[in-house]
Amino acid sequence: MTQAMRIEGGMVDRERTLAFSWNGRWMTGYQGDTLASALLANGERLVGRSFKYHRPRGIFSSGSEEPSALVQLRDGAAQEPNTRATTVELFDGLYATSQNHRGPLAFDLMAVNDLLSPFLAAGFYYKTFMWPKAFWERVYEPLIRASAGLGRLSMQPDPDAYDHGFLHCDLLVIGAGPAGLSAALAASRSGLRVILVDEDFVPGGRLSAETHEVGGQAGADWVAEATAELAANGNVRLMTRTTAFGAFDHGIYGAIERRTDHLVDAEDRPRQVLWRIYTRRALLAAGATERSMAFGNNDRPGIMLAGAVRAYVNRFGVAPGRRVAVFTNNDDGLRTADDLSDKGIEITAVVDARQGDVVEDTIGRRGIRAIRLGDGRRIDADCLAVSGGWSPNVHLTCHHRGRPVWNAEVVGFVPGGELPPGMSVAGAANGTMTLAATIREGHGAGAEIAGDLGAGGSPGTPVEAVDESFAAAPFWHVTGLRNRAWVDLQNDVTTKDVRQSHQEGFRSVEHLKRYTTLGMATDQGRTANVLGLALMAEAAGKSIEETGTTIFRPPYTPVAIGAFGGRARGEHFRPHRLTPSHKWAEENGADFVEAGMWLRAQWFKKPGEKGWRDSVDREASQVRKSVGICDVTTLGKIDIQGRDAAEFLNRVYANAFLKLPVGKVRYGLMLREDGICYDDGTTARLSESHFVMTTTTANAVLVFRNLEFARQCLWPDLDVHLISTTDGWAQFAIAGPNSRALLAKVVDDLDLSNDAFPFMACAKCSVFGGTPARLFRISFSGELAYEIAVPARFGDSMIRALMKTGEEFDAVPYGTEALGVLRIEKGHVAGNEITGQTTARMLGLGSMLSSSKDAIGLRLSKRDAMNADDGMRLAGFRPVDRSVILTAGAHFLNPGDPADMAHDQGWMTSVAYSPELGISVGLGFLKRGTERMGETVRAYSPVRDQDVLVEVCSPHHVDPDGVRQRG
Amino acid sequence: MRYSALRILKEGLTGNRGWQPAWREPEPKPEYDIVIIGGGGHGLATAYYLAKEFGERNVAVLEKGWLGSGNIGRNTTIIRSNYLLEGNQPFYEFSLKLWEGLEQDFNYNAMVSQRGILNLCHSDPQRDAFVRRGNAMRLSGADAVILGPDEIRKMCPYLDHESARFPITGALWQPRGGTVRHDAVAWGYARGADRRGVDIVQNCEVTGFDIKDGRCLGVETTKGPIKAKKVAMCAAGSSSRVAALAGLRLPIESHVLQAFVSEGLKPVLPGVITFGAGHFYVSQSDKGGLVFGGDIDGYNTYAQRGNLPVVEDVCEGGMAIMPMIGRARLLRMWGGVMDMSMDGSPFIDRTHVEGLYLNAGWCYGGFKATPASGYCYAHLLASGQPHETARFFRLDRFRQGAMIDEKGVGAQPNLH
Amino acid sequence: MDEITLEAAPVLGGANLEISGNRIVERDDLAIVSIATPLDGQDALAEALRNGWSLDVPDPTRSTLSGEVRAIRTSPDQMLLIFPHATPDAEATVQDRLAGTGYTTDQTDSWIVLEVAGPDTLSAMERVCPLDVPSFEIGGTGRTVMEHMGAMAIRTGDDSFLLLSASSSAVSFLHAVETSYRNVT
Amino acid sequence: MIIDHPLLGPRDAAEFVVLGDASLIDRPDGMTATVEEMHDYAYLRDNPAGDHRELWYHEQGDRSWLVVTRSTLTHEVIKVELARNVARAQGRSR
Repeated sequence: MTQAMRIEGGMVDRERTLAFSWNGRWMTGYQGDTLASALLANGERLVGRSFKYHRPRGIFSSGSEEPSALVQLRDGAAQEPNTRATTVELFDGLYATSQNHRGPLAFDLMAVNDLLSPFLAAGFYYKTFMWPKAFWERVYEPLIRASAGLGRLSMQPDPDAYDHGFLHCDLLVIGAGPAGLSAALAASRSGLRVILVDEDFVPGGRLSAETHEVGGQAGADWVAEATAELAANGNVRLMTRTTAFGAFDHGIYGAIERRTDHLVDAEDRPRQVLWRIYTRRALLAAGATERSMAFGNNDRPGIMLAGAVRAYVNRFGVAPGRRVAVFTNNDDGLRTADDLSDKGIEITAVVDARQGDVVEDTIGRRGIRAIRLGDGRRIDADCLAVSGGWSPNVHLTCHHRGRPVWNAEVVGFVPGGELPPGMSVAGAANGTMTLAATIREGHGAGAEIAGDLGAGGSPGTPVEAVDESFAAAPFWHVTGLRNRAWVDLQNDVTTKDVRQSHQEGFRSVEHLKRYTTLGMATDQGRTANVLGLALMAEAAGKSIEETGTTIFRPPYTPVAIGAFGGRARGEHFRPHRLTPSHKWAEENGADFVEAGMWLRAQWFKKPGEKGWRDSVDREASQVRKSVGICDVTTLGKIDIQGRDAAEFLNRVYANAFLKLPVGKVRYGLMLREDGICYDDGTTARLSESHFVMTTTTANAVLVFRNLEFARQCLWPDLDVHLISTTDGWAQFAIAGPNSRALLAKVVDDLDLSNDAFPFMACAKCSVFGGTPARLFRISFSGELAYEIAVPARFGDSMIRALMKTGEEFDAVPYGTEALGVLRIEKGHVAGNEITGQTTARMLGLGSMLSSSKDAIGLRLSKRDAMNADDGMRLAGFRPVDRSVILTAGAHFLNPGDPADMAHDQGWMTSVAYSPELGISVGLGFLKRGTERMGETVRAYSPVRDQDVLVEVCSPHHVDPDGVRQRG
Repeated sequence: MRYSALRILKEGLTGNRGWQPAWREPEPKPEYDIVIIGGGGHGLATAYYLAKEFGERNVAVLEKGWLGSGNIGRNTTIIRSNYLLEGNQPFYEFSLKLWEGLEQDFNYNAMVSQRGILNLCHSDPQRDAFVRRGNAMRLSGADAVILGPDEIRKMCPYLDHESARFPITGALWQPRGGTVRHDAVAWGYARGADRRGVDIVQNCEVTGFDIKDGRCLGVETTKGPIKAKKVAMCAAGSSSRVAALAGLRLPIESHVLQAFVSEGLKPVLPGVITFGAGHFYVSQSDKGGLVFGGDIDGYNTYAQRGNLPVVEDVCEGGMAIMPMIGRARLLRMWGGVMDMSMDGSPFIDRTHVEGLYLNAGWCYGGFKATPASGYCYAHLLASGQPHETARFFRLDRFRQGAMIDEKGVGAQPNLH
Repeated sequence: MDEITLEAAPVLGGANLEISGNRIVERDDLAIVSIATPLDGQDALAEALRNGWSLDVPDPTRSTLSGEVRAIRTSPDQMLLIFPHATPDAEATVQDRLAGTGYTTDQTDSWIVLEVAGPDTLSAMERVCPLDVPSFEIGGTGRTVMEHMGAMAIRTGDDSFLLLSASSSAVSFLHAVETSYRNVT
Repeated sequence: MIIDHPLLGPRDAAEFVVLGDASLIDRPDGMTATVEEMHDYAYLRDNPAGDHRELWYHEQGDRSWLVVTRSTLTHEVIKVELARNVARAQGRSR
């Protein structure tokens, strides 16, 4: 096909012919076309189907307000549903298909819905499909869902990259039409830092679509001149293909820039960039959107907004029809007839509602062939240009929930109420509907804002232009129609639906929207809402002012979810934190596990080991038998210094800390103010005024935050200072009976004997001949154990040196799984027990709560319900049948009791296979658990198909007296 | 007028001219037995059950805007009973059972759609917690299944099973969970209550309480004073404001939760999916839009709108777990104001003012609770006794130390 | 095996990348020591800084520079001293000159320092840094969050910055910075 | 949102963590307070629709706790102070 509808003129580049595929057929267009203009150039009028009735749909507009011409762009994983053909820039090789039809587009089987429309009126689905009850999920809903939606996702990961970014400016101008350009010129000449964004791929706004002159030259030439001046100014950033989609708090705007959508191949560059724009002021110059009127069968392909018809003729050099009729209620619509006549297109009728003439119905099946006038005359037309007036694009003014106000002169809603702070509006968006006035207003706004912000330069004068005539009359719909008249073209809401909504009591505008789905389609009703409101007002016998309007919410136009997600995908969803021994661990068979942001080795697989249990059992056994080494760098470390550091610690830990001697470590329990335990760890005193606190890996950030709160807000005059050193030290646990012997070969000149360096001792020292280190004698495994820390830069070297030195003891590296086995055997609590729901008493640590001081949480830990004698208590559990492997998360029931919530006795928090004992062991909370040693209870886990008897025992499965760790 | 397929046929053949208003638009009477403040889902459900189950028909619902204008019309429509604690789970299971018979009960198709809810987990401790929760659900008579990675891959091949930063290690699956057409719930309850004589008064804001000697005798409104034997606050999102009119300070903060819907798409998701390593949950409506959300913005607010960082956070979660949605476009974002309570759980209780009752603190779990909340509140109002399943929702539970803290984050509302 | 000595290793192995005429270099020659101001000890500390390094206490959004020693305010009562120093005893050398007028903590190993420079640096920073760095004067500093990682930016020239972030996530941080350059070049 | 930090100037709220009502500064002395007083401190909030004093923590910044006076209706930030100074002004010390 050879672009049969292409005519002279326009801004397309006829030297650059582009081939594209539409529904499998190859066609051509030019650089500068949109997919819509190229389709029209090729005579394609039927391009889609409506949502509910599957009515034929064509191209209705020339911009982002398009309700009808939605296509699927590209194919394979890059398939992009619901894409407006009117905003897609044509590129060579573009591939697009129509959507929402069963069978070929021209013979959509679902069009049967149109015949059933009397039974599918507003809200019909709320009134049926209820019987029989089971049929909803099985029969009705699958049918409804099968016909739901418009386009299709590819079901494959989006192949493109996205990015985000941050921009700062004095003034953001939204819209590069005559108002926006004038404002940007004035503001930038004055010296402001200006960002000018426009959703189109060429600046100019309506000037690109009209034949107006500006400054004595063609509008487009002035636009080129203005943009050249802006481009030459280093303080201006002009961003086309960029939509400001939302006004957020305090002058922050969201904008989406389409970087590669118009390219055949993005070459791995981000497809779109989501900008967060920080502004001191913003000027909305987003223009206005034309709307239709309601008349019979006003939805056929070939029926178009008049302004769009002019855009196709003037900007793209395409005739939307050969014989065009015009139906208007304003002067702007009449201009269409003039423009088209100038291009030699036949005008078959100009129907002006202000003269009492109307189009009552249209004729045609897959496209309009003729119109029928109110007086019964039939007039041929393959295109009907309709103008029902223009609605200012006030959307962003409403994003802080301010409501626009009705302006009878404009016959539309204009900005009103409270605008987002810092925002002003100029041009058609402000209800200023003629060219010269728009330019003056834009210029004035730019100059005024520059003045407000103290810019000293001269804004210059606004460019000369002539005001065209603008006389709109409020005409909404033709009365006495026999056929349906559409209000919302995409969602198939007709004038009858609006009236029925009112009849059924859905009389608030929000009820109207929700009941009929008016304005809820992908175009957010930009061409439909005002018409719907006018009809609603009429039905209620009220004015439009009294009826009000729904609120516009972000985004102004739909934005790809991928763009909001930015780079945070796949493994880059969140940063990785790596321990200093990570590289060594990779080399030594480690399997890694996510622990918050950290990656930790969970076990080290040896040749011949079949499953993870083999590795973990070996590691845990070897710790108890000889010695093991585990990277524990991930524990939070907070350096605490100051004259009042001890006093401070005493107030943030529930147990006493004031008298901790220098050179000693103490276990500390931290409560929230509500008396619940939320973290634990050890704190070492390195000097009178210097402590090092450790926290759990999970709570490191929270504890630091809470300590800063206590320091700054609760006790601002304590001399205490905090800094995180978590990443600064590579810290290794060295556990097992041979740990002392191993360390003796590592640590320089420190007496490690039990007397000189007993359990809970700490010291600054050096290792391997002079590398500074810190040594702590603490144990999570219950064995004789230490933790040794060196500056992180030595971490990799340290693990290699430790393993080398440990060879003579058959030292093993152990991971988090063995760490867990060892602590469960020993009965130490961890995250599975300290869940933020447990009290010290539940944990068996009630005696640690000091009663002789004030510390966070102590007071409220005394409340009755937290101290009931029949409360949950930590206990150990072993299967009665020793071969059973226990399940964490099982609930306890007394044997013989029914399995229901009223008889719930507690739950199993942690389980492990104990290589030491040769059985599965568990920890858990059981009502009065400490009093029930030796009893048998059911461990009931229906989701794991397990129901076994367990024996209640001490949580200290191994070395209950703590002999080993003190040895 | 009873709704049925036959009625639709008849109306369709006669030009849909015979439909009656779904509810009256009455002016308030000077006195009622019970006045409910708040014409949202919970208030309308309370009125409905008062009339239908407890024979209380001299009831008014006062709504400051249009009925259903609160969170009933701004949520992400999910129903489920997958709670952990004894204080919560039986209540939510009761609610789910009421959902299951609701449409036939009030003769309105609210599209209760039990296509399941899948909570993904990404670590061993998280899976252990899900096992404990699943078992608690089973103990309360609910359905719960633990799935492994292979089963999830089969069920949802489009999730990121390959390169995820936080690999999927399992899931808690509740087949009876699902979604409901939210507005229709308000309309169904309103229509059902109205038919039983309840006055639903729209555009009627409560401006004060008539309290004498510790007893509530009625309310002041923009439509004049109304006397009542019992006054029932039920204004989630504005609970603190309304309660302050009666001199009460509540353990509640108001926060905004944003929600999002994409353009309409052919069906891709069967049920609800929640991401366990970020803030993202999603379902697909019968119209085809992906309905999704994440975390609250975190600051106190009564403005029904949020900010960009949370939008990005939610979509990051979506792209992390479900990278096929990158080219679907976000169509609309909106915000609802939540009563965030100090332990994440609600209140259905008397207050210290005689005759004044409170239903509040639903955090962002209020929608799924709508039927049981209405039923239990009606039970309390009519009988003076708490309903068995709502007996833990006491206003004084923090004094006792009997928190119902599912998340274990304590008295910090923006973390629940 | 008696003669084991530990070797210091740069976190990123001494990363040094060139991207279309821009450079990203890991600076592993710098020591970082934090100094906290004792309650009511501002004057004594300020004097010690002047005497020890000819440095002024920096304003909250500025760094001060004396020779190769740079001071940055990180919080109202804390600053970082950054200076070339090879051995793990930087804190002691600082404390020597402070003589107890400030609480010191060695932070060298807590941070990764990237030096970024080149013509596309400001464009790349737009993609990763929410601060208005184009408006930073030379020496201007800010701490913020970049791609979910806490980070500091110090403007060292028209087209160059020092970027600091936590050492444990250095690989991710380098990736974030590198991606920013690749996305704009 | 933008928080105009008294030391650092305007910063994106995304750098901050919000704790909530600034009344959390007014912690009673745990040795003398009754459980009731401590309960009111920990659990009850004014939750006004209007100006609200609240605690923000500049976690990805200078680690300052701030008292931000902000409207919960419009989000307008009216005042930002260092919480430490506020605490001292309210008589808190050691």
